[in-house]
Amino acid sequence: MPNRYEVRLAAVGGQGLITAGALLAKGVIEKKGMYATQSPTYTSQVRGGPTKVDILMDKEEILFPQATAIDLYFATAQKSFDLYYHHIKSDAVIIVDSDLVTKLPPGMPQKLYGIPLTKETVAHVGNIVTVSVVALGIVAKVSKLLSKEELQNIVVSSFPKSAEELNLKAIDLGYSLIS
Amino acid sequence: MPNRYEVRLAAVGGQGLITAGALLAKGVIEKKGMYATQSPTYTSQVRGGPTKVDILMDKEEILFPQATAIDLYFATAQKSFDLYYHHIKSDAVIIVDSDLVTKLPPGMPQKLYGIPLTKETVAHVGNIVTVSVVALGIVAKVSKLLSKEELQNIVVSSFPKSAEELNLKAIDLGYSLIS
Amino acid sequence: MLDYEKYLRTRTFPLPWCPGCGIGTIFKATVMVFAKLGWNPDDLLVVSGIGCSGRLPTYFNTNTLHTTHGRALTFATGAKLAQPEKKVVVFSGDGDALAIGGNHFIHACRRNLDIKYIIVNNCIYGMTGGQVSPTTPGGFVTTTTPYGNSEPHFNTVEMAKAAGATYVARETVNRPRQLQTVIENAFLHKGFSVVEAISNCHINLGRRNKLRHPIPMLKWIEELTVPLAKAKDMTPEELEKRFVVGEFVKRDRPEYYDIYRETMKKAQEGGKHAE
Amino acid sequence: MLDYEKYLRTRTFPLPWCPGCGIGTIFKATVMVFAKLGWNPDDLLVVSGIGCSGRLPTYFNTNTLHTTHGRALTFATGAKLAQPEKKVVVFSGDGDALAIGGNHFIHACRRNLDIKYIIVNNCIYGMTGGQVSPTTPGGFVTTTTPYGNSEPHFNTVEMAKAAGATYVARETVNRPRQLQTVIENAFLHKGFSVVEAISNCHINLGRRNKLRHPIPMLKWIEELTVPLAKAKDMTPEELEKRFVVGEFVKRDRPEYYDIYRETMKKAQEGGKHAE
Amino acid sequence: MEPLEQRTNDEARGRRKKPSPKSHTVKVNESLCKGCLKCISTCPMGVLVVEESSSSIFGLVARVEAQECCIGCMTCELNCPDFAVVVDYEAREVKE
Amino acid sequence: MEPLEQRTNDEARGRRKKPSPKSHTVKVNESLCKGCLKCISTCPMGVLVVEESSSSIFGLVARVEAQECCIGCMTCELNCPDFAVVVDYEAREVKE
Amino acid sequence: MSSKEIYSGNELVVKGAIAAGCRFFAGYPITPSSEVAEGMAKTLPKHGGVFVQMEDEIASIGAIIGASLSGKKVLTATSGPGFSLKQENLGAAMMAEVPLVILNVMRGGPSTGLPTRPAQSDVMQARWGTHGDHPVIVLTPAFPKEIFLSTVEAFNLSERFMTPVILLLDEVIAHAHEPLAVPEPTEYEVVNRKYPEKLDSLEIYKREMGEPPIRPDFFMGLPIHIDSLEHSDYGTPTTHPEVVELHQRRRLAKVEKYKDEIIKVKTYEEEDAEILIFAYGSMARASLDAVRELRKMGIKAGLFQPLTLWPFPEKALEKAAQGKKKILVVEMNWGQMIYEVERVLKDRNIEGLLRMNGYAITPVEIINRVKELTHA
Amino acid sequence: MSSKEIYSGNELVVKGAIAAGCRFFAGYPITPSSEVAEGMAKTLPKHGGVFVQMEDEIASIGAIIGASLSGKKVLTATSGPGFSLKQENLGAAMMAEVPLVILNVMRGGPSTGLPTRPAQSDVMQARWGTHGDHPVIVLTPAFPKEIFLSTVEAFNLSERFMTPVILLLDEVIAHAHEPLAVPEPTEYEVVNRKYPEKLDSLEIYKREMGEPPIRPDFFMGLPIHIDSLEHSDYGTPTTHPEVVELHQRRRLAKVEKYKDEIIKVKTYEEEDAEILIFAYGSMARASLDAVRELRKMGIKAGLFQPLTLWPFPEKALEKAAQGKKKILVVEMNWGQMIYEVERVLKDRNIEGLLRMNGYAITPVEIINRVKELTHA
Ligand SMILES: Cc1ncc(C[n+]2csc(CCOP(=O)(O)OP(=O)(O)O)c2C)c(N)n1
Ligand SMILES: Cc1ncc(C[n+]2csc(CCOP(=O)(O)OP(=O)(O)O)c2C)c(N)n1
Ligand code: SF4
Ligand code: SF4
Ligand code: SF4
Ligand code: SF4
Ligand code: SF4
Ligand code: SF4
Ligand SMILES: [Mg+2]
Ligand SMILES: [Mg+2]
Repeated sequence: MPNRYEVRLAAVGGQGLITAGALLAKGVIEKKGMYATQSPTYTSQVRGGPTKVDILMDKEEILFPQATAIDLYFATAQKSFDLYYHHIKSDAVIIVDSDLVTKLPPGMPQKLYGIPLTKETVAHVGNIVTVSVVALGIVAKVSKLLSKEELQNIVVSSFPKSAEELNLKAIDLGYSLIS
Repeated sequence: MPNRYEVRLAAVGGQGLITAGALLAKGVIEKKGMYATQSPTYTSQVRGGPTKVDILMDKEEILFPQATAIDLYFATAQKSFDLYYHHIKSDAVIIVDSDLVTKLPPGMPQKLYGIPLTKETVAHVGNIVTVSVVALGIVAKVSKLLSKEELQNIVVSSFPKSAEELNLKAIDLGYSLIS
Repeated sequence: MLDYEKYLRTRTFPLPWCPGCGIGTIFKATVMVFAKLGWNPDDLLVVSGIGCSGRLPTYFNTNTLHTTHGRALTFATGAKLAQPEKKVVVFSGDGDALAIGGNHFIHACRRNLDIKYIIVNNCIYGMTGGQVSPTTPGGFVTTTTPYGNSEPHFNTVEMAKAAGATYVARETVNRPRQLQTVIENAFLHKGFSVVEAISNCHINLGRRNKLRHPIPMLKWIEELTVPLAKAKDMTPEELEKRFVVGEFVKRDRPEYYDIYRETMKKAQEGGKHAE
Repeated sequence: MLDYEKYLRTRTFPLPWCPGCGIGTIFKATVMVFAKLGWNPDDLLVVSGIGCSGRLPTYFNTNTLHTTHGRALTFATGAKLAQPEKKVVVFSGDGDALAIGGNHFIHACRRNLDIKYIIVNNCIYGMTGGQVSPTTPGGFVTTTTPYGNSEPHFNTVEMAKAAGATYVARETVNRPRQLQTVIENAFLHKGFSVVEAISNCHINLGRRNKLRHPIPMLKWIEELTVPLAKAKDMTPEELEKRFVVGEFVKRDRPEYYDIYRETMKKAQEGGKHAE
Repeated sequence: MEPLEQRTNDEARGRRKKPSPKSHTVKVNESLCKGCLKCISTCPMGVLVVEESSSSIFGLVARVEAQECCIGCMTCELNCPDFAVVVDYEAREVKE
Repeated sequence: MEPLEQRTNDEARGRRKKPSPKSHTVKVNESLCKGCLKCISTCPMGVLVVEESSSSIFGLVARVEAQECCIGCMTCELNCPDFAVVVDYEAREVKE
Repeated sequence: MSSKEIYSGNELVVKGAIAAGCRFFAGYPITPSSEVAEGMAKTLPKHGGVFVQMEDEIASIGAIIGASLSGKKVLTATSGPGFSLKQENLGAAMMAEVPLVILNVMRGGPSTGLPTRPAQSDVMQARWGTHGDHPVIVLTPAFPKEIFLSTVEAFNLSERFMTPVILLLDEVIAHAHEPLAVPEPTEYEVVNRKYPEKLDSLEIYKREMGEPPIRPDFFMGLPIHIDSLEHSDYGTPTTHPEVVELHQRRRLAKVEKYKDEIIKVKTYEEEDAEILIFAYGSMARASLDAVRELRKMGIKAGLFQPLTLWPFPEKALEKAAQGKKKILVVEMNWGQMIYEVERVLKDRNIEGLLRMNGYAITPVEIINRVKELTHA
Repeated sequence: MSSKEIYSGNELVVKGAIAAGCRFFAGYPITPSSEVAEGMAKTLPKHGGVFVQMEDEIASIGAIIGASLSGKKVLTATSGPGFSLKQENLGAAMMAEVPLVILNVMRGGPSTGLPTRPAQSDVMQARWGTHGDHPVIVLTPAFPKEIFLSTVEAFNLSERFMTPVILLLDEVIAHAHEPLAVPEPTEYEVVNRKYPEKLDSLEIYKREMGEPPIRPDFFMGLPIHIDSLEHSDYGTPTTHPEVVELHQRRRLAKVEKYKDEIIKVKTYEEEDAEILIFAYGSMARASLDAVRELRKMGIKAGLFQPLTLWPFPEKALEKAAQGKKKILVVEMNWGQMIYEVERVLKDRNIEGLLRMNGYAITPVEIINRVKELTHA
């Protein structure tokens, strides 16, 4: 687990993504005793606009609460990818929904994972609403910020019981989508 | 005619007085080629409040357009007299309506003329509205700023023909009230 | 001590208005209603905006608040919500209530918080020297309608009604007894209550329109006054330029703080709220 | 080129609103009326305040002006008085028109200047994330009424009428044809004309109230819709929570600039003015 | 006095009838009276008139000229905007 | 697809009657369509359905499934808030 | 030269506005500025212009922005309380780059304060009153002729720089009635906003750094978009950081770049002065009176009078202050411009004669203060 | 100590207000402050307090003034456009000496500007936005705990000095969600306004120079008068110059006299610094981050963070700046507090890193600028 780790999740109109960001922050605070901040972009409330959430995690208190050196960039829409592709470290990991983000900057230095996330979610979890939980699974696995158990615990304890099964499925899917 | 002469007319609710002040200023500008400024106090529009108008006259351009060394102070109400009794030169002339301004500061250095102005006006001109024209007559005579003919000319040319007779009577009265 | 004297802040007398100004009559009518109802002066708050009528609170021996132009109702709303058991009376001129303060007026009507609103309608901006107001009659010369007023004017009663006030009446300073009655009824009504009191500003409206003394100006008002019962038989055109007087609205609708009490109850009982 | 395309600023497309938002439907209805009337785009000015509905002007290929929150009508008044031969159309949300902009609304009604005012009433503050508005229905959860809304609400039509508007209609986005008709009638009427267009904000009103998709939310609106003719037989209580649709007011009253023209004539003919 | 004041006084005097059966006291507080004529013109019994007074800042005050005609109707008091006229003061005095 | 979308499609298909006597063209501009279902749910002839589309940013678009049933009533176009569906484009084209 | 007539300062603003081509006034009455509205109500209809009394001050500035965008030269007039209310829309005009002139006749504050009394307490508000970073031009004339000419100049600057210009009077000069031969049209220039030569580009804000937009008004043949949101060259909303930065900076630079042309100051008896008085509006007049008296007494006093208050005449003041033993700032407030004088003149010996009690500071008081400071 | 939870800055204002005893909120939604209204809407009814959404910002501040005078501790929250609209009534509260707290979460301006983007462009407006001479207290916290404590402090100061206190956040810290163990009541003091011992004097404004009034609220047993006009000891209108002067000066002196007790600053790595950064709000956090990095690089940088922006911490800044080679002012605007720093520090070597383009200035940019300045 690194001293400092910055994650950006970007999507379009994504309430779910902001929740995912909050869960990640909560997770590392509660499970790892780290300091974490989470800043959703504040675009106008009109749905369909690009949205992002930055989650900063550090062993020390975080002084400046905005992402400036992102270790993991996760984007599920082209528009959002383009708009928020900045402050990404050159050795960062970039994960995109490969059906939705197709145009990438030429000579992009970062390591890229293209995953047909939406398609996979619909196919294997069935409910598109869980996309962001799948994404959380992927992020947790890639970043090693939380163990699968820790993530399961945080997610399950944050949603109504009725969603538990679906969410666990989604986490499983997330873990399985990346190797 | 002095280089600089400052006059203050004070009354209660006096639209007439402000007009009188304007006429005096107009008079010395037109008849004597002097510079003159005229600043009515700006109290709230509620009638019955004390009002004053300061007329400053100078052979040169007047720099500061407010009275600071008044040569002639004319007051027709106690309330107004009290409120505006400041910036009066110690060798100034003070003229009051002796029925209405009865309490004077102890040891007042200035030369005082007490005239039962309202009473005299009602008695001799008949119309209380002309009080301010009577006052103009008194001021002109005391200050020697305008000759009687000049004053008559200015007053007559500023009001409708129908008021001419009354106004001339009022000027005569003013001139007669002071010796 | 006279029956109504305890509601007067005599230290601040004499009153500041021009001789014969109707505002004094409205002031007295209000004081007399206080006396009749016997309310404790310290349980009362009298609020106003800016204008000749805005000077009213200074002379009441109650809690009094002279606010900014057009905003009296907003201060009053805060005070009443903070101390819902106290009585709050607000005075505004026609400019204060219906020009700059129009929005607060309609929202106060909508909320129906238990505030009493007395609009001193002298059909002019008195304090600032006689500019046209949203209630100045057609044809009148004012300092900002030097060629005669042709601004359409508001009907305060209709507006109050449409916006939701639950008590609405109109009277004139020529009828101090009836004025007292509607003020008393407004005070006893629960909910936002509006009394439009037609008043004379002979100085800044009358003076430029051949009504420069209170007596002819009051006569002019009297001639235009039509009691509600009579008005029923007249056409809208005939009524357009009249002062129809009487009680126009008296209805029940939940009072705002009563509603808020319910909200507090829900919250305190652990009612769910949105995320 | 499509019949209405010349009124679209296609460069700025796609439209910014959430999928299924009624604002787009109102936009389209307006554009179609422009096309039907064949007005020259440059003779048109479209003005708005701030809010989701405030974003409308950007997409019209006419002169367009996005002002400050609640103040659209004031800018429009200046523009129309400056260029009285041009057409001025104003859009406001319910918050923009009836909360912060309420005063300008009633004064625009009073003046009766020939401006067309379309109020996009989605019963919520859409843009800022779903706070209660003066038209939010009772019981609805909003971010500032987390325990359920119990604010009394305005009746826009009644207010416009009382304040003096000379054309007043209400329609819903469920009825785009009828909406076009009233917009067209408003555009052809001379004087201040108000169209209240009931719209769906499933995102910021619906989402918290089990209407999170346009289809159920539109159904909800449809169920509450009552044509004026039918409403005549219903009690005020029955109507309290309904959207009564139709044309409510259509009357003649001198238009403001026509009046002003007279004033100029008087002044230029050397008419006397007050001192 | 201006014609308006004259006329108002004349009309007031013209309204006077026989003295009232019950006696009432009407008092004008000269330091508050602004001579606006409202009480004079509204008193149904013509009890009051206006007169000049150089001690009043407005030059005019109301004067009770026919107290005996007063019927105690309070019209003058209700109409006076300046709390300058009071009817039957003593009778109405209340304890604190 | 969510149950709501499913149901809306089903209902649309259920509304379909025999082909229209006059032929009309309905076109959906996929780059503008947000898949809101409004056209689908209001078309009296059930001409349109919604389908998933990963190229649309909202994941859903309207598709013309039964053009032959279209009666050219314009309801879909009038209801579409995003100018994404147009009826009889060519016929309506106007010269500048 | 026309013959002298007596005018109040407020009346001269009306004269100046009409001379500058103002044909639209929207306002709301307030003491001590109401005579400007009243004068416009009388005058504008004669010139085919529009006078409208709006429901409040917010509506008034809204209306003049709308009218300006529709091709008129526009004015509104107010005092402190109204000026506070106009702040939001004043910012909108700065953002959208709309020429307009707003007169504030300053009275005693804060709040309703002293409605009929003079003050100079809104000079910092004129600079900073609206939120966000914004360009500001503020003029403060003192003598009758200056009032007329500064009014014309206010319109000229607003048209040239496509931005609101604030004209500040104080109640003393607004209400003093003084004789003036109103300048003939040959004595001043009238500037009109520039239009593009061809109506072919919608990029109405595309200009170099520090240049105001050159764009058509509404209804000129090119349907444009104007916005209170931050916008691109097209005037349509943007949040793109480079574009935002460009226009933010361009708007501020408009005034900064041309400040030498904007700034007007007058100096009196300044060259050999040992004590330099900094004063504006009626206090410049009181101070000049004092300077003349002091000179008679042999005290070397001089006056620095900014006719432009913002942008602040830094260079001119620095130059004038060189070698002076003392600087005395005279203001009818409790200390406002003195901060700026301190900032610019740094360690210099700066004193204030600062007061707002409803009465103007008089020449005698200034003389006494100067004597005190010079130990004369 | 309570356990850590995640709160946004806006949420901490709600927490702080409730902790300070605030029981009345009136507001009008506006990005990026709306969560404060929403939080109060949820919380206040539970505490028997009143939440009311008013028709606009003017009404909101009117309502809280009315409620404060009726005995409540009150809050309103807004952003630039709303803050501009509140200026007139803000002055009324200063004039009548009414305690209240007003939060402005700063966003990009001017005008509607960049509603969702951070800025620090209202800091001068907070000082000078309303007309007339007026006392001002403005707090600018930066870290979560500071936000909570400054909110409590804002109420305390407003109650102690009977005057509005302005709390400025910027969008960055208002929306950053961070863990905090909310301080226990033992960790902060709660100050309540003083009441007279006996309700026997109507001279509610009769106090010594620099002292706030000690008066009853409405309905406490002594019917008092409160006025937006300038007033005498009784609170009733006056234009008497001595009385006017007395109260004008007394109100300004309230803050001036006690400024050492009001002003709070923090300094970091300042003692041996060669370059001192002046920054507040989120920029203090970016700067501290930069300072820590710079120190690692061997560059002696330090930070001066004013928690109180107004009254300006002159003395503390002078002291901290002593011996520093350079001062760098970092602000998310195009130059505001830097003027005040220049005024206070006079000829010192002052530089600015000033920008408002919708994106916060980052630690890296600060580091680069410092390196440039120190030629490192
Ligand atoms: C914000 C603001 N705008 C304008 C004014 C100036 N002003 C004071 S009173 C008034 C209107 C007076 O008319 P009205 O409300 O009818 O009261 P009246 O004097 O007639 O009783 C105005 C415009 C002010 N004090 N504050
Ligand atoms: C002076 C001011 N106050 C508040 C805001 C914040 N604000 C923006 S839009 C809005 C209300 C939106 O509601 P509505 O007018 O109904 O429009 P909608 O978004 O619902 O179409 C508010 C309060 C603002 N921009 N300016
Ligand atoms: S100006 Fe008019 S309203 Fe004001 S006090 Fe005088 S008469 Fe009354
Ligand atoms: S938030 Fe509501 S009003 Fe705004 S675009 Fe979305 S659905 Fe429409
Ligand atoms: S009480 Fe009646 S009768 Fe007696 S003086 Fe007064 S008005 Fe006249
Ligand atoms: S009504 Fe009152 S003020 Fe007027 S004349 Fe009679 S007593 Fe005097
Ligand atoms: S035109 Fe009518 S029938 Fe044809 S697709 Fe559209 S709605 Fe359906
Ligand atoms: S109405 Fe328009 S946006 Fe909605 S699904 Fe149909 S075509 Fe697409
Ligand atoms: Mg009035
Ligand atoms: Mg809305």
